[in-house]
Amino acid sequence: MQREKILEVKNLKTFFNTKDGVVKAVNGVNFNLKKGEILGIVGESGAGKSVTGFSLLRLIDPPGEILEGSIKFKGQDLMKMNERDMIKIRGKKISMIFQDPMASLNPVLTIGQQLIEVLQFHLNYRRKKAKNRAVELLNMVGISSPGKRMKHYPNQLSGGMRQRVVVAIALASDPEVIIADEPTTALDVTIQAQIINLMQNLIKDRQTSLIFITHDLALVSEIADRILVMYAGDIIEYGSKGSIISNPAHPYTQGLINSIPVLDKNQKRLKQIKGLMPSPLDLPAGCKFRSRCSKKTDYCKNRDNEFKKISNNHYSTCSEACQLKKELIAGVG
Amino acid sequence: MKLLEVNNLKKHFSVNDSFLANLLNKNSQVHAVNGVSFSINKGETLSLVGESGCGKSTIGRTILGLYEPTEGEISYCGKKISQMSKKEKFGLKEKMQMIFQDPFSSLNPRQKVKDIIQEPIRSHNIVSREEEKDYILNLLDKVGVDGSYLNRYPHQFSGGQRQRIGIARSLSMEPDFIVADEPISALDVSIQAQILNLLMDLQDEFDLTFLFIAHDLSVVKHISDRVAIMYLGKIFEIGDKKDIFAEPLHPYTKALFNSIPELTTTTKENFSVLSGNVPDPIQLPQGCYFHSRCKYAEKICLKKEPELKEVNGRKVACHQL
Amino acid sequence: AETMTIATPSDALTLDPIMLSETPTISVQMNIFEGLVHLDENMDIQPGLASSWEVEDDTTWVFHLQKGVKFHNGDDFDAEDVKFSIERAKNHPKSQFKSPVGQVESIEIIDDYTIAIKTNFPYPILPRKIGRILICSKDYVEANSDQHLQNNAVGTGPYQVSSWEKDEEMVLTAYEDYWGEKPEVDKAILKPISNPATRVSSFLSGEVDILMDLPVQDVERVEEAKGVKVVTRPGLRLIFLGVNTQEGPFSKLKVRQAVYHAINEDAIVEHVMNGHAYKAGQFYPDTIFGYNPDVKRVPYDPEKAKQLLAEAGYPDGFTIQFDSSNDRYMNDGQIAQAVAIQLARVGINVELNVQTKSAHFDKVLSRNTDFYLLGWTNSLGDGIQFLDGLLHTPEDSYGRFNLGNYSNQEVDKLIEEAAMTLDEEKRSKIMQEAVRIGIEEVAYLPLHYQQQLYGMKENIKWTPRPDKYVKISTMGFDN
Amino acid sequence: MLIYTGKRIWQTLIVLFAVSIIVFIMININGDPVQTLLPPEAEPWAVEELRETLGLNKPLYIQYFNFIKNAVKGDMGISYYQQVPALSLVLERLPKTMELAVAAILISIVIAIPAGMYAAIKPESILSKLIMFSSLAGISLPTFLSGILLILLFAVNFSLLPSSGRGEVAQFLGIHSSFFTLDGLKHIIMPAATLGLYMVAMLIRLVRAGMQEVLKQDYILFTRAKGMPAKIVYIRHALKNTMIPVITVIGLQLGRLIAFSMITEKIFAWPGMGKLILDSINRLDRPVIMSYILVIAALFAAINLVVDLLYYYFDPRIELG
Amino acid sequence: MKDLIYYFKRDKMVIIATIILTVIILSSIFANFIVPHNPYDLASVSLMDSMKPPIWMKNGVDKFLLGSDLQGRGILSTILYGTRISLLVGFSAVILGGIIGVTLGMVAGYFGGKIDSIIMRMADIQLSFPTMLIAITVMAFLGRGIFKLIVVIGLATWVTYARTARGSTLSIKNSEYVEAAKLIGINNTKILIRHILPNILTPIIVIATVQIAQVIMLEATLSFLGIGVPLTEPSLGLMISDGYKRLLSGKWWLVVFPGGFLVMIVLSINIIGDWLRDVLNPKLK
Ligand SMILES: Nc1ncnc2c1ncn2[C@@H]1O[C@H](COP(=O)(O)OP(=O)(O)OP(=O)(O)O)[C@@H](O)[C@H]1O
Ligand SMILES: Nc1ncnc2c1ncn2[C@@H]1O[C@H](COP(=O)(O)OP(=O)(O)OP(=O)(O)O)[C@@H](O)[C@H]1O
Ligand SMILES: [Mg+2]
Ligand SMILES: [Mg+2]
Repeated sequence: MQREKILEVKNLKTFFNTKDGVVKAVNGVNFNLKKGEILGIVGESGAGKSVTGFSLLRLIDPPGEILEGSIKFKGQDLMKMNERDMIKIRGKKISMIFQDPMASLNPVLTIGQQLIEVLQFHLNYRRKKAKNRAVELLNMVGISSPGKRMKHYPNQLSGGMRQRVVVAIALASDPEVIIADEPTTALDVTIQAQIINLMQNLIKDRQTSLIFITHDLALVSEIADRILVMYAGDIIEYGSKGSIISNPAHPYTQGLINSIPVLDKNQKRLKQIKGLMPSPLDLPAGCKFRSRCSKKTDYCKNRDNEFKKISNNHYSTCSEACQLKKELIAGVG
Repeated sequence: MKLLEVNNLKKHFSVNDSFLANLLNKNSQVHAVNGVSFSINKGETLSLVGESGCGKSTIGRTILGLYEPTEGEISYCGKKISQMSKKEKFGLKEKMQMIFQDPFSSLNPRQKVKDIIQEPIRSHNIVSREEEKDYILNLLDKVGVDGSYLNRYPHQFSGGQRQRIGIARSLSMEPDFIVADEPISALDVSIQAQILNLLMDLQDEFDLTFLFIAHDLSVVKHISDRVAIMYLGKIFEIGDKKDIFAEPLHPYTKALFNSIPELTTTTKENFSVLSGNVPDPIQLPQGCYFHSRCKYAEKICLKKEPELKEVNGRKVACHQL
Repeated sequence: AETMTIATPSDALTLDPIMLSETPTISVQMNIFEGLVHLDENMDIQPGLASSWEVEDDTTWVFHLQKGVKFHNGDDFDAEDVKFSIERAKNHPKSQFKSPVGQVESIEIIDDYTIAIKTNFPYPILPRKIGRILICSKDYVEANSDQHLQNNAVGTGPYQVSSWEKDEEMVLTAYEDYWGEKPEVDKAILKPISNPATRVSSFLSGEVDILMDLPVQDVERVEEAKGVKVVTRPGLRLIFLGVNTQEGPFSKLKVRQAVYHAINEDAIVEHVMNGHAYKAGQFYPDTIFGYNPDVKRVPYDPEKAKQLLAEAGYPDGFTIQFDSSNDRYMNDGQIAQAVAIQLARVGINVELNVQTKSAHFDKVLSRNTDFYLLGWTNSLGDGIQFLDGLLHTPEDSYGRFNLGNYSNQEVDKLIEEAAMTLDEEKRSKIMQEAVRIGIEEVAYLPLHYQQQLYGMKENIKWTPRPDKYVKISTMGFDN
Repeated sequence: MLIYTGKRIWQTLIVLFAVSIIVFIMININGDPVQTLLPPEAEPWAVEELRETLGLNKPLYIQYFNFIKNAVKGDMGISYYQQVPALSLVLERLPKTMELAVAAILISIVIAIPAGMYAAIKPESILSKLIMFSSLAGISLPTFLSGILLILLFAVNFSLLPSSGRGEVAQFLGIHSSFFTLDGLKHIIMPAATLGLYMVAMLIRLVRAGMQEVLKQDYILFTRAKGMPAKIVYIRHALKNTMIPVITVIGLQLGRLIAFSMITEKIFAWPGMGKLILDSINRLDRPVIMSYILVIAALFAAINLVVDLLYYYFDPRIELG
Repeated sequence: MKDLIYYFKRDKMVIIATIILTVIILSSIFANFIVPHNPYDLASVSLMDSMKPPIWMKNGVDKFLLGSDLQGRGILSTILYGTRISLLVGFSAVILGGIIGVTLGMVAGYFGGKIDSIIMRMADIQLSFPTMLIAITVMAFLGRGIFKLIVVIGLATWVTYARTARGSTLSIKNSEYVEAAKLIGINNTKILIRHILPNILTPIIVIATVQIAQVIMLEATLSFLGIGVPLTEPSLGLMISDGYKRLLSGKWWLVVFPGGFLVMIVLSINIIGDWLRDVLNPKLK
């Protein structure tokens, strides 16, 4: 079934001008998101996942700058929109769940105030109605006695509770696209399950689209339709979930999957990818994973970032990958 | 040898309901921790697992003295912390460290990475000034932060990078005991693996002791020796990792294990979700705290709080066993 | 109904006429109350509530009172009120007018409109002094608390207080049943504006009709303005330098003379006072009783000064501390500076110690000074005040402001004689002699008399008084 | 909070006591009031009599004891000059000064907070630079100069506003104030603006500095991500976080303006407390000085208490007590 | 330091302000060598030179580039000499008041409880006294002098810093990074200096830079009252407060030049202060 594209991102570049030089946090990213789709984004910490998320909402402040690229939301280019119209998109049409729940809640306002204002502004709810709805939302994300908790300040909640509040805020206005930046990291698995369930229902009911940024490959494998893998500001591999999990083409993706501790297996040491991601201050030419790659060839040095088709719905920038037949990853059922 | 012993620890917070209520001194209590006892042996890792908001961080912070316990005692090396002298307490700081759950707010926004890590080293004279730089670089390398970032400020990092800086700071003092409050939740799996490996290496090398707070059960299983399952400020089940992972006994533990995501290629449509009302730490329920969500709850569970009792080589608090 | 708005430098503090002897306060009271006599624009004595008086014997004065006078509250005025008012001034514990009536031994009511006042000894200035006691209604004062009287005045004067917001404005309205001539101005609004620049501004902007105490530096600006005029009057206040005549360099007459020669008063008048002061050659101006027309000011002569200094044994000068206030008199701080600069030119190194007035007075009144600047006002119109207080050797009630301890037996005798002499001519001669000696010996170094400066709308007809009392009844308009 | 307030009131009493002792000592150092009070020609016996009437001939500690004895009954003595109770003299003027101070604060808040916010939000714009620059004019000119310049401009040159005084007052809700008449407003605008100039500069700077810092916080970003309009982002979220230093300064300044607006009151012939204390210090009118300073001390204590309570309102992380 | 230079070079306004301030400071320090006559030497002053307008105006004389004051002192030379005093008093008093205030404020906020109460009630006491009364009393006790003046002003201004520092300290003392520092075992002094101080510096710098102008004027007021500098050695503030009285009479140069000088000083200090504040705040880079 060919679903309508709700978000089309082309050649997005977001740089930070620091006194040490230019940090190329997002360096020419292309992808699109379909209606009702869950798109997982995984990748090394510092790869530019969050910055990509911010860029979609045009929330990059100086010294950062979205250098070029277009972000089409239902055919409308967000990059060309003025600030006033952007406000109507943000939170209302596209909402984002921030990674750091403590920092994203205002310490001097109660969580109730921060939740209710969204309902009042975007849905034009009356105070009373907004309040009731807020209680409902908090309840939905599993916060006990929400009526009382509404009056609490962020520092009086546990880490996980704050995260759930942030989730509740993002869901409050029934957005069409949700960018969830590690929305469940601080949650225990039962609550995590509850939240994921909530989102899935939303998607089913309203054809909401979800960009799910996470480190938890297992979780993403359970819910995503497609997966994007980012590394050093670039997308290095993308494709349908099944294909990526069972047949990762890029050595980095393979490394990621190998690093997961597996519940049923007894490992003494976890596998890790050796080395560090190159500093985004001076990215090397060619394949940026080269320095850490065990399969590198001379060709990788000045190879461009073109995607090679691995299979239907699966593309990777690593050409080596095409030739190498991958053994099945342990633990994948 | 018991390094740390926690005895019937309780911690309640007083919270105001509104400016007006506060004006009249009418505050309510959040019962964050409601009588928790456990001990950790030297060189051991005890993991605290449990529902979000059940008081794990509070326990960690109370152990480290950031909160005054409402009730109960904490002893380190057999000595009650509350009875220690100022000097002894200062000595403890070098031995006990914490990795904060929230990486960003635990870093001073006006300090550079270099200063953040340098500070504990200097105040405890860990290494000489000449060796300092190498020591720091080495440390950053171990946690996977590029040495060229030394002069950056916390806000210039991604979430995971901040977390690693926090970890480096805690490790810099070569402590004996670390409370790690979700140290890896913000890290990608590869770095996560790297950090876990590091922690375990350090543990082997220096006989480190961990109180490890985490949600990711596969990680918990990987790193810990013993596991405690918490719910609403109480321990429901505590015992050897092997036992618990082999056969979870408490209904809540079982629920937890059922919710673990697994690497798969098929989309999971229905997550098993605990039904029933989530109990409220402001108004503690009667009987077993879990009864409102428990499939097996019976009359007694509504009335009487279950004690922690020995079952199959571990302790469980459930009337049904 | 003609209204006059007057900007004054400060408000009255009380309306009870015995409580405070302070110009701005009395100035206001003078419109509401009257004394037995009053001084006219030339400081000459004129009848007030007493239509006439005579000296019965050396120590008894008989005053004949006006008939048909009514207080503002309707009470009739008679001898009882006079006796009561004088005795109240004499006996009330907080009275500040004990001195004017200090020599009054007894008051006798001869009939409703005649009283006799007995003094301790022959006391020529009794009428001037008694004129300072303003007469209140006995019944009214007795019926009300002291506190009430502070804000509520009942007098016989041409004006009544119709409203008073302290430090803001006081409205005076003409008293319908005033016994004397009906004043031209029906209503006067007194606005205390203490900051000179603001006072001038409010005048320039037309908010007020009469501006009191125009600062000398702003005279040209006001003169340039349209529809207004500047009126000047010689003031009674002398600005002078005092020196310690007993100790230190100033104990030598030559040094005092040298200093006097070294001061270029013309320059001070011209530059510091902007031309609005009169060079002083003696202790009080010619409007005051006891002025000596033969005494002339020594000329400015720095060379002579240096020579005198050398003769006195100070060829290289000396260092001296000089005390002055800087918020009491017109440009006092600047005058002190100018003096210091001029003395520096003849080699006297002056350490200027300029302080706020309370600190300054505290210092000099405790005689903790060798060289100081002070002002003196002759409010009685009689020079004996100065001679008593400043020229006589300090003893008993004499010489209390003789802070440099000037002492000359001959002068003392003259002063004591003058105090008892009733014959005006004789008395005048004695006082002139005392002045001559005082100036010759440079007991003080008179600098200048201040000039009083007023701004008025052009159509106003008013001759201000030397004592600065604002008598609204003397104001009028050109038509 | 009630307890806290009670504690503060108790502390205030101690403060008042301490203040009274200090003032007492101070005024006894500074000159002899009897000398200043009486006319120069007053005879020595008259001086001594008055000294006795005023009770100034007694030893200092007895004078103080008498003062305290009367003060607890609310009697602070009689003004030497005006012969009315000193306290009532002070209290009579308090509202007039208060009116001026409040007007000044209001003007400066109304101008400074939006201007400061704008300068923080658009730091690079010409208008912001203009705001920052011109606000400095207010602080680099002394009050007496800016006051007189205003008078010259608006009263003398343009004849738009009256130069001095308080103007017509009217009563509203039992309060007499020049706020309620046009004439009164005309009178108050220049002195209030003069008083407020310094405040404006200070507040603009504080608001801008604080805002710039807050605007970089993640929660502002998150609020923007929520799609909140500028009004909510800047006023509700950002401003509230910058208010701590701002209200500190507003509180201090309000107190200062009430207590020490002497120069402005003098320049504009405003019949307030500033002029009273200035004159009283000059005249050494001790009872007035004493009452004045005690009233001011109580006022500051009250303002600072309110500020401390407001701290809590603006930043609930702050603990009272 | 390298950072400072880097940011310094990027901001033209700061460069200009720094140059102006440096020139002003240097020329006032070396005034003796710059101006032809010493206005503080009474013997060199004459009333005959009183109130000369600036050189380019009618009646202007060569000797006085910017005119002369009432006593015949050259305005320009008096400005340079006077600036020396004003800057000395301004900076020293602000630094003194700032150090006392910030220290006490941080201590009060950080430790809370009794210490807080005592310090803040001390502040309440201090606030109740008019500076003028303190000044007069101190003068009565100790006599006058520039050093005493600085102390008086410092004492009169510490509360602003203290209350501000306390307020900001209160709101960050419970933050996690302070907790982290406590866990590390950093002693309280170091926590105050390294963790609290840098994070409350923003309002403090604002207040300090704004206060410099105020302090200079306060010095003038006090000098005028007789405490502080002698009238024969006018400071910048004293020149202004003297000159403003002659504003109406058209002797504008008496107040415009020293006033302009003060404005320039205040502007430069504030521009530098603003910049310093920005640079010290890592987030604004
Ligand atoms: N304000 C900034 N100034 C300079 N560099 C920045 C800034 N914000 C982010 N970066 C850099 O941009 C890069 C991408 O950061 P981003 O937050 O997108 O990473 P991420 O993929 O979300 O990582 P994580 O999983 O750890 O959250 C990082 O190298 C980071 O250091
Ligand atoms: N400072 C505080 N003031 C008031 N209540 C608090 C405070 N800190 C924690 N709490 C409350 O204590 C309870 C336990 O919080 P805690 O942070 O220990 O949970 P947690 O187990 O760490 O949860 P999470 O996994 O979500 O971090 C929560 O209900 C929380 O609201
Ligand atoms: Mg991120
Ligand atoms: Mg936690």
